[in-house]
Amino acid sequence: MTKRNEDPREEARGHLEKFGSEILENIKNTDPPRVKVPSRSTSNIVYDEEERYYTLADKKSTRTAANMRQVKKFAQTLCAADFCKDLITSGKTATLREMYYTSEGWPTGGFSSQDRSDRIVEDIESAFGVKREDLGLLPEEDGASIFGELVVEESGMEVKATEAGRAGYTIPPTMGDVEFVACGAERVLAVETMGMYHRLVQEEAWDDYNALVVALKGQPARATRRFLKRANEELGLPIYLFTDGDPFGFHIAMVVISGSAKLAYINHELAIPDAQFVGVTASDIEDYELPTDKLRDSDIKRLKQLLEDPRYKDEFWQKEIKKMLSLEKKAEQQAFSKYGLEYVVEDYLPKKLDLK
Amino acid sequence: MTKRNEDPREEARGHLEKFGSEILENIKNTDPPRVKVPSRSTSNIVYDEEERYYTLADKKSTRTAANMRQVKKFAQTLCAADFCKDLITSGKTATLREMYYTSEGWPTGGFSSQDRSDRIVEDIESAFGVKREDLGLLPEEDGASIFGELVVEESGMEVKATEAGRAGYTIPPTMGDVEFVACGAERVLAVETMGMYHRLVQEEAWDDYNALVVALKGQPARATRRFLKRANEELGLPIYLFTDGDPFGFHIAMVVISGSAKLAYINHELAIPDAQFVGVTASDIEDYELPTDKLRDSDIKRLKQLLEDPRYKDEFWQKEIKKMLSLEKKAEQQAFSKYGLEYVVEDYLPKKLDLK
Amino acid sequence: MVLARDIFKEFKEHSVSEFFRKNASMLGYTGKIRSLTTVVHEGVTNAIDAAEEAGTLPSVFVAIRSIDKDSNHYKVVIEDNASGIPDEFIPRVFGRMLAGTKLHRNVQNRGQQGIGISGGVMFTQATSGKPAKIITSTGDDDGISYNEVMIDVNKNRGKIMDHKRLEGDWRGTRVEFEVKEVIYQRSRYGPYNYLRMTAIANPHVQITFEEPDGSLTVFERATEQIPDEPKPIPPHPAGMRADGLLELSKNTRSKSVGTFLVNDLSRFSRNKLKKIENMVDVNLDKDPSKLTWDEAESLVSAFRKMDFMAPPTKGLRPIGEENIERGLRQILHPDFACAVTRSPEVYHGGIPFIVETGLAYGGDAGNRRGSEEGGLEIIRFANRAPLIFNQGGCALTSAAKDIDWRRYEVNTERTPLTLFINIVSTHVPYTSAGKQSVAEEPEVYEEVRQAIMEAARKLRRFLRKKIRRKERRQRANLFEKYLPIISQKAADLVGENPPEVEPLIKEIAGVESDEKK
Amino acid sequence: MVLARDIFKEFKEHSVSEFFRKNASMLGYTGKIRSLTTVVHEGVTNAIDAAEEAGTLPSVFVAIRSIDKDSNHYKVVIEDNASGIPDEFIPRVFGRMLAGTKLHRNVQNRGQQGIGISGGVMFTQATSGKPAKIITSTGDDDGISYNEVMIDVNKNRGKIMDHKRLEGDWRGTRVEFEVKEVIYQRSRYGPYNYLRMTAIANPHVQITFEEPDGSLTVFERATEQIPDEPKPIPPHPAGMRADGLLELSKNTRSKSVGTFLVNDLSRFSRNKLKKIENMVDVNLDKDPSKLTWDEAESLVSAFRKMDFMAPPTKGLRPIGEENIERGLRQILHPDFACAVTRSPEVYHGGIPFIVETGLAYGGDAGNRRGSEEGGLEIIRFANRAPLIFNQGGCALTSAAKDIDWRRYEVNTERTPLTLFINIVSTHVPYTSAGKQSVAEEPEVYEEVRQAIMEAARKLRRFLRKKIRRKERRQRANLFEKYLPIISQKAADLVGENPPEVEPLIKEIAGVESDEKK
Repeated sequence: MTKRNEDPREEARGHLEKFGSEILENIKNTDPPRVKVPSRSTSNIVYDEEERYYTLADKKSTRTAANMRQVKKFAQTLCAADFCKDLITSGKTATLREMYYTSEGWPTGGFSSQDRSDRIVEDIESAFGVKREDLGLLPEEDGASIFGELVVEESGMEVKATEAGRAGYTIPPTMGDVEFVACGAERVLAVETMGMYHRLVQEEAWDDYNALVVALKGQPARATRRFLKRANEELGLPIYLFTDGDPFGFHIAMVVISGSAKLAYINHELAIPDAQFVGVTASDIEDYELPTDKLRDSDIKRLKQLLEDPRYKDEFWQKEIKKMLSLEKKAEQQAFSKYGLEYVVEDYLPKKLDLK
Repeated sequence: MTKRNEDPREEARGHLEKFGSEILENIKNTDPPRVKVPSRSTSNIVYDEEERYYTLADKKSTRTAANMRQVKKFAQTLCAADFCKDLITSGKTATLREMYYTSEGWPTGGFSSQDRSDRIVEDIESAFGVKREDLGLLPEEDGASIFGELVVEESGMEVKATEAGRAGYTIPPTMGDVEFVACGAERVLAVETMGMYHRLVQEEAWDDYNALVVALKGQPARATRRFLKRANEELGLPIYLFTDGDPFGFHIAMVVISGSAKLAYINHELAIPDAQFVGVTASDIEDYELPTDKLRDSDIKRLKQLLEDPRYKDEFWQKEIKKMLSLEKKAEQQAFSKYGLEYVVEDYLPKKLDLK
Repeated sequence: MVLARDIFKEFKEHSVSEFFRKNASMLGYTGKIRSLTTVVHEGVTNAIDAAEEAGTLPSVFVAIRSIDKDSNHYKVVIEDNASGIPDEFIPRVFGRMLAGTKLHRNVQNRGQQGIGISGGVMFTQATSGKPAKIITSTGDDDGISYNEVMIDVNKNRGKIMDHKRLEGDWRGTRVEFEVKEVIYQRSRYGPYNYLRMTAIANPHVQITFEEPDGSLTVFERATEQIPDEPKPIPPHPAGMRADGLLELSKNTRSKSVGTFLVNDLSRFSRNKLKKIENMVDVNLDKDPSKLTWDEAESLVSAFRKMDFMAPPTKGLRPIGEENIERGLRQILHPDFACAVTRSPEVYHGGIPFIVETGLAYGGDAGNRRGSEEGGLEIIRFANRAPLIFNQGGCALTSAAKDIDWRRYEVNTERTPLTLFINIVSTHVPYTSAGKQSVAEEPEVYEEVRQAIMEAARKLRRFLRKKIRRKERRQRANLFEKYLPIISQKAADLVGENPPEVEPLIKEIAGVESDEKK
Repeated sequence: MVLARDIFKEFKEHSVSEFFRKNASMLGYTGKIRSLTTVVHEGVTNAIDAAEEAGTLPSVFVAIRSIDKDSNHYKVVIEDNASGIPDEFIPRVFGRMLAGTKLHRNVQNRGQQGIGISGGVMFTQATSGKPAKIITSTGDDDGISYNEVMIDVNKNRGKIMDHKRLEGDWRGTRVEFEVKEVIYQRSRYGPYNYLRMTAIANPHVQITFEEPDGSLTVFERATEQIPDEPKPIPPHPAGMRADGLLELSKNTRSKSVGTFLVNDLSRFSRNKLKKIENMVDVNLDKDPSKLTWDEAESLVSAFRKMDFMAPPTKGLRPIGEENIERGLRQILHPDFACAVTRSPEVYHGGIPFIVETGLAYGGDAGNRRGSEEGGLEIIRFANRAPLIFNQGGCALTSAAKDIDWRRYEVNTERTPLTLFINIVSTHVPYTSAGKQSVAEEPEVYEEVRQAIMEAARKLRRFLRKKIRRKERRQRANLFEKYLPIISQKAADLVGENPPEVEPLIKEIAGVESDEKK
């Protein structure tokens, strides 16, 4: 069990204080306060072939309080920084939505929409290289459910993932505060749907496979992605991703693997380039004669985009995407129920995971 | 702690077997097999003023295997009944989606869409007065998260809701199999959003209020509604509902209180007529000068519908809905953050819950 | 300050030809594709009308020959088998506008305004500088008359540039227009589609068409029956206006206003005369030519308070339900065709009209353009002549679009359906002299709607019957398939062996219980 | 079988009046509101043209008086202060179609086809049975001439029903039309809006308008300057067609083809003559009247290979940028007005035209109908005469709609903006004789687009300047408000007291760093 380095929240507070003192310095010197923020525009997002995920290139923009169009936003950025510092100091957290409402009481006045306050948070994250979770800002939604031989500690309380009820242990938004205590599993099997999760729990696949079963619940929350990343890095577990056989399923898996363009500034904390896709493929559709749905126009358009996407450049993806386009069909992971409820657990997955 | 009566799954199996033997009788007598199903059409859904929830009236339609347009569906109904019987016998569960895919292997062939297989399940539920959960059919989604002094037993395992992690204990889809073991709380406070749930957990309101805090996560799942119903009946706890101040929030609360028209055939297992609404009202918007959004056209339309709805006939709702229409504004439960993150916990809710 | 006498030195009068030469687009000469179709239209319209007037079954030959492809230079030939034209009328028929055998009579004809064919001559000389060639013979012993005709625009007169007599025994007329600034295309707007539509609406006409690439298409006639000759119809009292009545009264042969009303108006019986006597303060015995405006106005307002029979049909020449169906079947080979010919109605000014509709389903029917699979095609006609352009502003189109087609089991995007609409009238209310679009007179719009719905109801019966036939076949199969499953699964539920199900199948497949919810 | 001689017994010729009587909608007499506006339009157009021809500043009086409201019966009076009309011309001016002082000349006038005012007379007699009253005086000693005129439709001739001489000393013409089957409304399509638009486009005209309820509106003139009299313009070689050239060559006084080209065409210099000599195989010394079609064609195709100067403006009479602005300001009281008069261009057939546009922003400008707050109003003119109907099919409208207005800071749904468009030409390419909509000639469409964009750019400069002024005011406030907050919060972050921020405010509010991302 690798131990994590110093408290990320204290580190974040250091960044905020340094930001404050630089600005005080500016003001005292009658220099316009300024801050450099890496550009998050499309042109500055690049796919890093070596790291195998999206990352930001070097373009930075300078925000300055001397610019009429920026001065209000600059003041709001400082208010937000101070709000976060208070959260860290008091050991509390808030949702982005709560911060948006809290801003109504700021001397700058509130934001016209939550989009804008969210963007200020992204500015702070990317300017200082800190995650919003470490600033005390949390998403509303919980992370995934986990079932399997894992013990964690959070807020001084030990939780066993096999003893939190049939629905499993739920990853809290405050994933940064969770410590791994013990782990008896050898791998992580993350599945797209709750239906498949319950099937695997019910059939005791977590035990058979010696795996932590994780329900991604569609596109996974940031807390879930942090969990998978840390399970991979700190526990050294290989990650397997079992999704539907459709462009959305591919995308869910690929965001876990290579990160999204939108979060390029934080992908080094999220992407797991070695995670493995074991979802439904076009070949599976053929080989297992699965029940399918017809591809919609939007699916076809999406698949054609994926063909051009650098993350899908390898032979496997190119072949499977082209085959799906020529089949004009997609299939869900639950489609294996055609052969009985247990089939997916007893036959399909063991083959994919090389357990058979 | 009231003990529940006999195993509902065994009861359900009895209904299915009786159904089978009646049909065999018909066939042996060269009578067309038939079954009576209460009509779920709008005209047969009535608001029961005495029970204070929606229920089905007496209209029933007879499905017969002698009707060309019904014979296939009739055969599918029997396949589904047999599928459920097998689930009960083997102690397993399946999602509706899994049943839909499994039907591909039935002698009748599969359904053209999941809607249709779902409707067959509703037929069986309402014909025999059994819940789908007791037939072994589960929704995909988990129920709400719970935090507070509650101990339950499921699958022979005891779970404490304060020791399942910060995200709390998650109600499993198989709520029917959960037994209440111990409860130290005096009330249930169910809130609409995860954000508010985490706020209440963080501020330790569950302790201050002596309450089980439940996150409804929007329109609550059936498992959540069963949990609330059973907490009310078996544990004798009063239920308080804290939602956003908008037509959707009102609707969330009212579905818990009086049931929905769509599930009229099963509302006696779900509706909690004594549950109490403590959500954001139009008066709150005025009294607390809350940050608001403008009502959309769809909100206005919806509010006008509510005015005519029998569930909203009492003075409180009529006054608040009319006031909201005249303000032309709505507000979220997190809007209290305008006065600081703790305000809702320390000031607003204690007043509403008569704790102050 | 300029004085009147100086200004009016410039006062001049002008010819109608000059007017239309400057405003050729008003006659449909606008755009390279449309101009060519307009030339063909004017020629073919004249040809068919002429043959019918002459009492012969029309056979029309149309050729479009490329003279110089690069410069969009074509020769258009249209030949009929009608009565021919006496020499002395040639300059007037082809070289003079607002002249013809039709304009003054209250008779339904394809052509109507005496402008069309002279317009073709004018377009010819304006684009190629060439005269039109008119070869005609009345079939008597004089042989064949060859003429080259141009229009003297300033005088609105035809000029014979060349005249010869040729040997030969033939009756008919052949016109040759050498035109430039046009393009031949086989599109919806081109001559091919124009002739195809003409063939549908005129099943008694045979059209032979030679395209510039030399290919020959023959649209065969579907009936040997020449439509009855149209008769002039007196105007109908409903909707008549004072000035129209006065105009008539000036030209009547009747001696008294009373007899004038009875003789010169449709559906004006002696009985009505008695009624109107008590309604108006007009001396019905007076000389009709002495009728005053006020008297005419009071007569007309009395008409509006009375009920009249619908106008007589004898002057109108509908295609008839049977012939519309024949035309649709001959050209589109559909699975189903039906037609409706409505009773005559009157629109503003006492002008009678009849609406006819037809529907063809399956086969070559429907909107076949591009990659689309089917969908509703609307083909419009006025007095059997195709309306191809200005579809958007036309009352026939808007009436068709306003129908809720789903009520008739039709999906306008997919169902392979051609809707035929023909309006028949002594005076079709065109929106412009281009004659491509019918004005939205309320009475016309409503009749078209009714006629379409009547045809659509017939189609619906067919489509529903088709569905029912299919159902009966499936019925027996259904019970044979599903009752054994019911038996098996019920047995599984109980844990028994399934009982014999054959007797039940026999029972049920014989007497289906049609119990409803 | 029917023989030719029997058929052609019926052959008849018809008058143009008869044609338009049957097709009154082609002249704009369609619908009760539009018919009334058409009558006013024809009268006012004639009145202004007449005053200008006579060299006087036009003052026009228009009255619409209700005679019997229930039966939609009105009297329309239009009076001008022009030269008056000599008696002998009265039947021809008011009673004959295709007659006038204008049609034969290549001159820009509001009226153009010599049909309009006679159409008014025809509509009068067709709806009320009354003659039109024409009161006119040429200002000489003979006093005033009072006439009642009707049209003999069959002959296309005016008939004087009554004639008197009245005492008086006055010059001008007053026409009175008693019409029925019309409705007076103050809508976009009614006479009020028509006259308002006329006043905008003719700032030198004073219009006094009496409505049926007796209320009087005076649209005052905004300039005392009479537009220069238009001159006939010879056709321009670019886009000329062979038939047009031949037509000209028949009527020239020049003795050789060479001098004919130089004298009778615009912008055809001696220099060009030398050039064309080497390009064509035509004897330029020959008598122009002997020019053949083939020679004309080769000359025309040579023209197309040469460059010519834009056509001369002397025949065209644009309103001019200054006067358009005056008109817009006088009637709409906007915050901003601008105008563009483009250089002349030529469209198909060598016909010169000029496009003018104007924009008025704020004040009474913009689409004010109904409950809408603003938005783009398009007002169209041809030779200064308002185009009110058929907005949809008009090239001016479509050019305006195809502009990406957002590029010019305009929200077409909200910005209070009136777009004025005037096309000036010796021959406006109308889509129909109703003269309400301009055909989509590519050259015209493109010019209109350019002219609108040019005006829109001026508007954009104004709007941006307006925005900038507002910004400067806000700028200082901004820094004064937010810099102290920045200072305070930075201090909070560090846990110090905030430093003095005034020096920084002074520094920044003086020299704004305009650093961009």
